[in-house]
Amino acid sequence: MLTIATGNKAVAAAVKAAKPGVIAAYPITPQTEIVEQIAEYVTSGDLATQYVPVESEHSAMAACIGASAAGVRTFTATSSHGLLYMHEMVHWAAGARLPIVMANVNRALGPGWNVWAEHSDAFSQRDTGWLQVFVSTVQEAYDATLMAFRIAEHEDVLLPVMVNLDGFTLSHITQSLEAVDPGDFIPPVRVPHAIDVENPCVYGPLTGPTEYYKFRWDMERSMRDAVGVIADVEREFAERFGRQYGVTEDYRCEDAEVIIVAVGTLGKEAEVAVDLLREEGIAAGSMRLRWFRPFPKLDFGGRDVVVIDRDYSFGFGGVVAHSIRSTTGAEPYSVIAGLGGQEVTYGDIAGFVRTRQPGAEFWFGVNGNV
Amino acid sequence: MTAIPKEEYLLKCTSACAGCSSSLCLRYVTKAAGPDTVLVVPACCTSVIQGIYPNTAMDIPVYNIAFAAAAACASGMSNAFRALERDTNVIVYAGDGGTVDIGIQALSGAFERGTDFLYICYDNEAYGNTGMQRSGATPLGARTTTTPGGKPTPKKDLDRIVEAHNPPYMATACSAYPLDLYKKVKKALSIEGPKFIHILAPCPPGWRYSSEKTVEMGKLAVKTGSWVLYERENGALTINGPSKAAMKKPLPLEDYIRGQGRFKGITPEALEEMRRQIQMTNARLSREAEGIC
Amino acid sequence: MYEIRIHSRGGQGGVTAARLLALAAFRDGRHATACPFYGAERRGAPVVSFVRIDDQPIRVYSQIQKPDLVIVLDTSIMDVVDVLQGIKEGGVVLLNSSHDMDGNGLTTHHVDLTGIALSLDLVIAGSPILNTPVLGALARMGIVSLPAVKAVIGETFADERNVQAAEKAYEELTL
Amino acid sequence: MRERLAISRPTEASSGKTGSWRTFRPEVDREQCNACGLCAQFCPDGVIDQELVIDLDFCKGCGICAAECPKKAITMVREDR
Repeated sequence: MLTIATGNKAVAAAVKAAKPGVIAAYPITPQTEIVEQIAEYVTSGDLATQYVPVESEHSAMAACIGASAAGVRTFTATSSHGLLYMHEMVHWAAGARLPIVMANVNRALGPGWNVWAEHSDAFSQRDTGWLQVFVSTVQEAYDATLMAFRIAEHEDVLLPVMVNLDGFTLSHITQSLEAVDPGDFIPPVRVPHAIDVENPCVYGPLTGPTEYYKFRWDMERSMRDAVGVIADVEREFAERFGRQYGVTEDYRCEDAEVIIVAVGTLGKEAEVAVDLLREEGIAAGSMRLRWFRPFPKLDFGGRDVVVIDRDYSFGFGGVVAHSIRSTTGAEPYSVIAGLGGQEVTYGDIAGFVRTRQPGAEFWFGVNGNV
Repeated sequence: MTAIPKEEYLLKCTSACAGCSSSLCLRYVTKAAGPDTVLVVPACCTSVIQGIYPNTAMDIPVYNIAFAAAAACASGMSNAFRALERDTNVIVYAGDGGTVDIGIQALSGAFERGTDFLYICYDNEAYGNTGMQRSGATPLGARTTTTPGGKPTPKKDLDRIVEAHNPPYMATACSAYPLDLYKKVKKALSIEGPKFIHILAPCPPGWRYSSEKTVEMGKLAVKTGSWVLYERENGALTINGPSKAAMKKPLPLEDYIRGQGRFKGITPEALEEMRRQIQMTNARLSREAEGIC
Repeated sequence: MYEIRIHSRGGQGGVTAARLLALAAFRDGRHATACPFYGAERRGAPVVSFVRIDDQPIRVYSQIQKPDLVIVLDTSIMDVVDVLQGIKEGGVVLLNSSHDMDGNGLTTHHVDLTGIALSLDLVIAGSPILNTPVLGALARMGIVSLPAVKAVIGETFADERNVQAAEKAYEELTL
Repeated sequence: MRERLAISRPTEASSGKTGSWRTFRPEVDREQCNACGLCAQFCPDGVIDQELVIDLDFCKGCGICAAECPKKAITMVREDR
């Protein structure tokens, strides 16, 4: 069914289609609309789920862990400080190998209070063992949320998946949305290690130094296997519903001399900058990074790379720029832009490309840096 | 006498300390709950008591979870079992630190939401698992590794906090009265909604007494009125037998305090204050039980 | 791409107007994006929302710098906000007012949306409803079609007076 | 299926033969015993069976049984291994 929705409502609609058994969530700006919309679905009877209105994000994830361990499909949503407050349980969910799906509406961190888009919240969870995907349109928010359940619950993965969408810039904008009937694309969930009272086990007991690392290795093994599972699920989704995604969304890259890498809505805005640059005779392309964990194998073939990071690792640099540097050997021009919702237009992005200095770092809007 | 099932869900043998009252309580809690039960256990002595991977002494499912998260995890689990149309008992089995301190927010949330589960706090009045640091449940004057001069403030009144949530059933218990505990767990599990049982669990290494005195210590706590056994069903209070007797004629508080190394060197002022608080609590509960309040 | 900026005060329905407009454009078979400029939304404070309409999918998420059309739902805002900032040469202004303004070379239209709302008693919590009549005015201006506007309002609001308000604004708009 | 996370299975002697922890061993005087069962009731580790036989492979020697026996039928004697 074709309709319009905000990014938040698209996530909620995908969750409704996936029919989780338990949803536990706590409201936080700008994610609130997801929680509200799910509460509407539950009240109206459109979604038969156990809705747990928890008292904190730590408890939201803990409740999802308890529910997933009992063998049902689970979902939660959060943002920013909420995500950081649940950090302990974010690790726990992955270590417990539970296929929980979470929407994270990317938002900056205080102080000062800032409710606008930034990716630092999600990137601060990058070592938890969660798969992370970043979306850029209302439709993609829907599609990625639906696919997240398939990917997380795949027997070769059994790791939780975080679907990231930019706060306000995507969570609150209205675009068209085609909701689908997932049918058997989303089969009933099967958690192979779900609690079975007939076969009592102790989950997560004390585990000594001679055993512990084996379970960590198994997480990494599954993260590696997830690469293929993601590709398969996205391929199947394209066959069934007609929309194809990948680890990156590449735009006019084939003959490009310089490639812009950005995440989320800035990645879409970069496509407009590419068109602008092409009109000027600059052979630009853009590669919007979708999957951040597992981090994809990228190849820039020796071309210039301009990375826009809507995040920062203090004392180190832009997280995406450094990830690309360490995995590809490229020396990107690292632009730090869009922090806390800082306005970045396609014109600005085109400017970054025109004045690029490979290997250098540039904070957009800050005088006298580089 | 209540027929206690022969089945043991705590296999021989746990890695609990000799004379551990938490082990004793676990035996009766699991006997009362039966095999269609999941214990949700946050970091506490019971994390260790279960045994080390890949073996365990627990013969019912146990879900270990982070310190602050037990009530919330149990909440989601209980909802999941309801979604699956199963009435598996979900029981949190948590220590005092994980309940009165770091876990109290999750506890409060789960009770406010009306979660169908039983929360059991076994209270040895300190962080036993990490070597006896003070918790909010440590009593006034007790020495712990973080209150080497004796705790300057009294024990947090957890029961009145839980009571403020108006659960359909709550009770206190003591490891020295295992049959009473068994009955209370049975009753709690027969009621829908959030239930709470607070067990006083004397701890030989923590309280510094020799292990054979675990039962005696619990009985003294009750007989001196330091610990009152009661049940509260839909708010209505019933004082249980041993405590009724203690209210009429309590043993001297010193009988309970003297045998515990943790109270060695307690000041007369602290002892007086403790006595005053015990009298206040007993008077309050007894007035309420008689309908005068 | 046609870019529209809507000025209003918190509670006057500017954000909803943007969504309804996007929905109507979508009904007309076009692509549209509506986004509120999200601040600390407080009743009475000046707020801005944006609508982009195009025949191609819209990839721009930044704020509208050079609007083709500026809609002013509350002309008292013009004392504190430069509503014409960045407007394109040959741009259009739509005012909620019973009289015109000096457009300084811009095309201006006006319609008394507040009067229309009050005449139909379309008032919620003390505020006249402006977001449905404004769609009628926009239909008259050819931004979206009148059938799309009526369909969108009819699906969104149970109260038929909302459709009537849009029709009335369609008729009363002074071009 | 792969090993995915630490899951323990119920096993007797999961913590080894804890009988080796003992310093004192309970000895029951069957003449004195009136089979009231309090020793079994209060045993934290459940090592005293229905016939009130103490499983010395696992008894940690805490002495609660001796302390609680109303007939004083159990004495704790020093282990002499």
